[in-house]
Amino acid sequence: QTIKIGVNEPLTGAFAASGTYVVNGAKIAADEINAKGGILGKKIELVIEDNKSNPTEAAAVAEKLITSDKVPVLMGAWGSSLTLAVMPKLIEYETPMVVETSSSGKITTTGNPFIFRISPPSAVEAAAFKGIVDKLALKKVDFLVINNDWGRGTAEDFSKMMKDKGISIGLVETMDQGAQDMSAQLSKIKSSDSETVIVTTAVDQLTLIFKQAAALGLKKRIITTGGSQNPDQIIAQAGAAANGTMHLTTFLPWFPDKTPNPEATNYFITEWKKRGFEFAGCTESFRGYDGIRTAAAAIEKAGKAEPAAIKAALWDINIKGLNGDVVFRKSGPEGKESGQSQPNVYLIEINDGKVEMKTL
Amino acid sequence: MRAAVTILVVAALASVPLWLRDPYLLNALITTGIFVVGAMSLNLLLGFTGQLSLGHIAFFGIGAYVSALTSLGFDVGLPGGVRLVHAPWPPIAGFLLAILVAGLCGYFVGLLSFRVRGAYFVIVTISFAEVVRLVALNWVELTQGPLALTNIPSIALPLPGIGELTLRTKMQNYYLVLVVALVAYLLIARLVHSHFGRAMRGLMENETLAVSVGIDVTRTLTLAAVISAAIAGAAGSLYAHYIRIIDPEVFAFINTVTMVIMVISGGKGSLAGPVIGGLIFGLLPVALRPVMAPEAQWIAYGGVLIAILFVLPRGIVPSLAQRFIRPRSGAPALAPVALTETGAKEPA
Amino acid sequence: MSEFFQHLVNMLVLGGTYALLGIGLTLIFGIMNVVNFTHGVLYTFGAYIMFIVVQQLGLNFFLALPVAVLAGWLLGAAIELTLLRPLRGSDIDTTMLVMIGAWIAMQSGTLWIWGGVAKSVATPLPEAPLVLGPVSVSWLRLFVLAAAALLILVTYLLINKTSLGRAMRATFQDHDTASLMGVNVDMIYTSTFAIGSSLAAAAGALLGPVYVIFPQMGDLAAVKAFAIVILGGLGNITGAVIGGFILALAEELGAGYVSSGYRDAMGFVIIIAVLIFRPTGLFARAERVG
Amino acid sequence: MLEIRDMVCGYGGVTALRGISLDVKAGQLVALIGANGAGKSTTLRAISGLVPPRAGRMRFEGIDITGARPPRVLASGIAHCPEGRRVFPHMSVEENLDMGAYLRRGSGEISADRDRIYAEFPRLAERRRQAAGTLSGGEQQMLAIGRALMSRPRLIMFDEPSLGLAPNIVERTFAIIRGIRDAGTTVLLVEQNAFDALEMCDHAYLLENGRIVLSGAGSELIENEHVRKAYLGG
Amino acid sequence: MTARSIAMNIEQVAVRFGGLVAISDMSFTVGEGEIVSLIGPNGAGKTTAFNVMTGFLTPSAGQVTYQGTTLTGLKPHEIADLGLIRTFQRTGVFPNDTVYDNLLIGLHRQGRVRLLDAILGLPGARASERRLRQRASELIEWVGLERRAHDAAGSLSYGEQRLVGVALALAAEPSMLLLDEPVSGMNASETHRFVELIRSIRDRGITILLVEHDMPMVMTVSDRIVVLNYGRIIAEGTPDVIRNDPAVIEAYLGHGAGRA
Ligand SMILES: Nc1ncnc2c1ncn2[C@@H]1O[C@H](COP(=O)(O)OP(=O)(O)OP(=O)(O)O)[C@@H](O)[C@H]1O
Ligand SMILES: Nc1ncnc2c1ncn2[C@@H]1O[C@H](COP(=O)(O)OP(=O)(O)OP(=O)(O)O)[C@@H](O)[C@H]1O
Ligand SMILES: [Mg+2]
Ligand SMILES: [Mg+2]
Repeated sequence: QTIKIGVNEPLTGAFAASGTYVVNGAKIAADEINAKGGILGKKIELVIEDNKSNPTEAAAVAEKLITSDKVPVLMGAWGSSLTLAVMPKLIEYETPMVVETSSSGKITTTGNPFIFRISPPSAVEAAAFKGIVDKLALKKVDFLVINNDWGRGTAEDFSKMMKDKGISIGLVETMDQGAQDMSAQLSKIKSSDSETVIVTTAVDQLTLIFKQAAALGLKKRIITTGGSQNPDQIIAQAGAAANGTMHLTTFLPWFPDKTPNPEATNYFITEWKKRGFEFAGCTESFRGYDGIRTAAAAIEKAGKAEPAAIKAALWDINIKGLNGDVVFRKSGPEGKESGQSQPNVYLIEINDGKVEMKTL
Repeated sequence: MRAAVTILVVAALASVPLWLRDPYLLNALITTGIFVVGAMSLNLLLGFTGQLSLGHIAFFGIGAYVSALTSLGFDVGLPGGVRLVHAPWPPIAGFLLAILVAGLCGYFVGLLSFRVRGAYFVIVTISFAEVVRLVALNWVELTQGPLALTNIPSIALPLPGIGELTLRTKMQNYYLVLVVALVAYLLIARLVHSHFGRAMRGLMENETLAVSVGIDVTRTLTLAAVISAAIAGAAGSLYAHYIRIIDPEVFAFINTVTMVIMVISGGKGSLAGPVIGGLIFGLLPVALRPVMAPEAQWIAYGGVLIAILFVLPRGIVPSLAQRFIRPRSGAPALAPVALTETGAKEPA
Repeated sequence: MSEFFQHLVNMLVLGGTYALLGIGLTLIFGIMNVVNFTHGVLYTFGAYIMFIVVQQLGLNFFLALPVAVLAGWLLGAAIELTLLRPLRGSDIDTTMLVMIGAWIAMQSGTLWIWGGVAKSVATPLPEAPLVLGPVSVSWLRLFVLAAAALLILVTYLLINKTSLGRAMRATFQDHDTASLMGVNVDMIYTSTFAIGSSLAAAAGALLGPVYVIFPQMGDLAAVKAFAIVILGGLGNITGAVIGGFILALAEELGAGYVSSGYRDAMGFVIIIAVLIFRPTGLFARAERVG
Repeated sequence: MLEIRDMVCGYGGVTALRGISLDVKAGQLVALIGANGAGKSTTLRAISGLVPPRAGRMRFEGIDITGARPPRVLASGIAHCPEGRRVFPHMSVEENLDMGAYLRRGSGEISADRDRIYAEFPRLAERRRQAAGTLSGGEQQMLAIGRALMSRPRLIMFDEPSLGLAPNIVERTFAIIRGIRDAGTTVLLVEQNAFDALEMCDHAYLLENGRIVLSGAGSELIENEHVRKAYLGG
Repeated sequence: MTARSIAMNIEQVAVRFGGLVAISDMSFTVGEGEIVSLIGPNGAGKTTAFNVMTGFLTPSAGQVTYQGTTLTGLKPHEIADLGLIRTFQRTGVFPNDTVYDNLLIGLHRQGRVRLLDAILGLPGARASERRLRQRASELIEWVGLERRAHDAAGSLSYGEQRLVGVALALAAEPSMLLLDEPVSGMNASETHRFVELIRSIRDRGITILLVEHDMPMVMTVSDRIVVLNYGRIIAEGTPDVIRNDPAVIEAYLGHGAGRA
């Protein structure tokens, strides 16, 4: 007899790499919990399904997990459109889901009371960045963002925040997810009169951007947002081109001591390495780890593996996640609020191929 | 005999929700059914006019967006300071508008198809779909771009005198898709067996000859494109109201490829082909899911596809028909095209 | 103004890579009439060979290139022998679908073997760019441009100036008659596909280090390659090269001066426009009726 | 030289040749005549290996070529000028001619042969660089004949070479055919222009419904009542 | 020649392909109900002239009028709608359809019904369908291909395919028929039968313009002959005049053509 948790992640298709990382993090959490005896005296069992990076599939997977596998709680579904596609199913079957990665503001504002998100939407990130902005003495910034909800949302929320601080906004350039050549956008940015570029995209495109910016002789300060940077991968792949770049991140695997829960961080990193995964994956996978721990904590608190009880319990948990306290606050229309927790945000810098904590 | 088989098949399909209780499988059947409708519409172009549209998803997506926007309402600024405001209409109006607008787009693409053929038509359709996708992605004010249109209402059928019936349950949606599919099937069947269908076939096989006996290329191809696009638009609308969220990813190339797989594996140019191919390749992933790793599922999917074509190279329905029903006397054994006027054919 | 020159230089470098993508496909799609959905996978395959040879085996970058070309040739020959030969004489759509199946299976195979995480390849070329006044360009890309030019030239000569090239073209225009001329058409089918594949692999091997290497990297490349081939006219190598530059120009200027969101749309709008005015591509083959 | 025994041949469900035996002696010009659909072209296709025979044997210069693929048949010395021109449409006239010499080595001799063909058909010389697919019907036919001659075979098979040619060019073509026979090349000729064919051949076969119904010297067949009525319009 | 009304008028037509002049300054007329032959050496421009007349090519200069309508700018199918129907020099069939279906496609012009009628299967559409099938069978019988009616047209022999091509043209109910080398690939006896066929077509009031290299046939069937050489008309007249025209003999007939 086990307690099942449904995991709805992209394991093939465009987001396969990230989805796999998240699942690996989730497995570490499950194994850790089970090693300590499980919850409510039972082992937990992850039912992992591939949503193929496709919204239709994501919805179908949710349906399967809830109706066939009878999981009382889900974690998923990485991308925002994947999560959004799942959401009607949550209402239909009254089953809660812990959202570990998606950043679209819509997820917690449309009135879906079964959503509990631990990743920061861009507005939260922007708010956290507010304090740092002054110290960086920014004057004018350009944006280069991935053309999806995440990039667009970041550009919007950061612009708003910066305008309030009197910083002027220059270009807002986008790139398609999967685009490989950003030279045209970077050439345009190169000849603009701003001194900083805010870049939001996944790690692969970041690598390309750094390399291509270096090739074009772009000498502006680059700050990335979104917490998907994998600085180690960037250092490994972009080499010297990554030097001097700054990254806004939510997790500090390089400095376990500076994280809110050093013990858990150390455990997680040791386990991650022990399983032979690339260290670079940590910054993505920790969300899977936190997500499962969140779900497990809620089950424990609920005292039974039933959706309604777990949903109620999610409001009451308070665990120390790898990137801060997971405590859900209400967000969205009254009476149908979703839960949103506030993670920590840090700024790091890459210098001489090493990650440094930026002390400001 | 044929009528009996048809009735039997329809009855069997209609009975499914009565005994199939698993919502997951029913859900798979509904989404498959929606794609089957899309595949049938693609077959009208590919199988009966020989024009391969690798951008067919554009019509499907346009249908989905039109339907969603009609039922959600929007408020956009147009050049010149004009604001276009639309208050939400009932979804059924969205469904009809989706058919209309998709058909209209089909008309324009059809006009293009008068100028280009074969590979060139293929790339124009791919390009069209890409441009539409990029508009959907970048015209944020209207489509919300990558933020997706959410909370799309379910279709509600107006019942005169009683009110309306909102189709929320799986069973209701299943029957909705089934009815739309049947109507589309009948429409296509009638069309291709009429004299328009013959004109299409003539154009497909030897265009020079066809026009020389008075067949109007533009009219015939446009007609096929309009009807095909309209049906695809209907499927898109069903999709939007069933999945209830729509984002520019709906235009993804892989979705077109899925329809192409359904059509050709089932047998292009046969009416039942896309239905059979569609059911197989719509449900195959469901069958593979529990038995192997995610990557392996895709490999198996590709492998099944190849295997089917190796055994039945003309597609399931035509190849089986040829084998079991009546060996068509004297089908040209050597490629007969080489003997005829238009000689070297461009790739489709 | 300096921005414009930078765009122009970018266009040249990008155009060279597009041309390289186009020529391999123009052999298989333009000359052989196979709608080759595996082109992107072969491109990806070339890039992974590069990764294996350079990063995993630690061998020389310049040595890895011919290895990738050879590996592409072998894989191409294998695909032709196992997947295309049994279907010789079938409809073009049937072979297209088999290629779709192979594409899906092989791409997932790549994901399975190497995982989804992007890889990159270190090169011995200097990292600091070549700076010429207001414009700068990376040495690696210049190298790729030069290598692409060389491959294009060799392919051009092979197809247009050798008797093997002539036999290839003849075979796919009328294979019965070609066999009456003494052409071993089976050999031609296999070698044409293999050569086209090796060019795809070469493109991947050259561009892999420029970009990053991951299982779906070939998809976008393949779509662009199709566009380029058709823009330039099927089977026309010169056309494919010019088509590549036109696409690059459209994208650069589209992103630079219109809107980066519509960068990729530019290329497609150009294609639609070109085909409206020249329905058989820029360099149409002469045709006649009657 | 060429010896065919009881050959049966067909396409899919259709049987086109129902047991054909014929002989072509070295240095002869042999004509094969028959109505539309009789199986003349199929006979030539079977010899050159385009259509595999279902039964029967073929020997050329004593060597068994039953079931050999076209390149081998050509290499053994038999060339086939196919029905319906079949030029390579997107290749130039010159490239088409060069394809005829695909198996030959020695560029000097090849280009001499090409010049001879240009001399015979000046029209082709004028059109050297033109894509063959845009040539007029007759020009394509000349090209097809020229291309077949380029392979320098010991036995050459023509399938309706006069098709679509102007009368003066038909004359010239027949003169060429007689000429190559006189120079020692064996010829197997399929012609609808039955009168001319019978007049110039050494031996003729009449094919009806996939069977040989008559054979003899050309002059004998011309005299034959059935032949006159059915094929010579008399 | 009696004064007939003019069916087709070709006025100063010229066609160039790049630098190559295929037709220059070609003018002649064809009278209603007449059989006119257009002959000339290979590559003289005969098929090109057909292509101009049927809208497949736009002339570089000049124009063609048919029964008073200027054909400039009309598309091939619109010209076909005027009753001007051609055959092709090489075979022209719909290869994957049966001979019978080929003819049904050829009968397109007779079978037009409204889209909605066809989709709803209204009686009008059904009656029209029955008429078409009747007519298709008649045409097959007429060219003598009954035995092959249900074989794919692409599987027919070369000569048989050419017959299908002619039947297709007739199916389109021409008022004027342009035949491009209809008897090439037929033997003398088959040609004789074909001549009878042509005459019977003409007797139904259909004007015929014929391109053919079979001189005996041309000479017996034509009312008038126009001779082209290198895109120019070099002679025009009755068969007797043409047969003995030295320029025609030199450029085209050859000296052995006496048998013609
Ligand atoms: N590709 C094919 N597929 C099926 N049947 C064919 C094919 N080619 C020819 N046939 C059939 O084989 C028979 C013989 O054809 P063949 O071409 O040999 O005739 P032929 O004597 O050359 O006639 P023609 O004088 O018309 O060229 C015909 O009945 C024809 O229908
Ligand atoms: N599309 C084209 N491009 C270039 N040249 C062409 C084209 N079409 C025809 N020609 C040339 O124009 C000339 C006239 O061709 P056309 O086909 O009209 O000749 P024809 O009189 O019908 O000859 P034939 O009796 O051999 O059929 C030929 O020399 C041909 O090569
Ligand atoms: Mg024949
Ligand atoms: Mg001609």
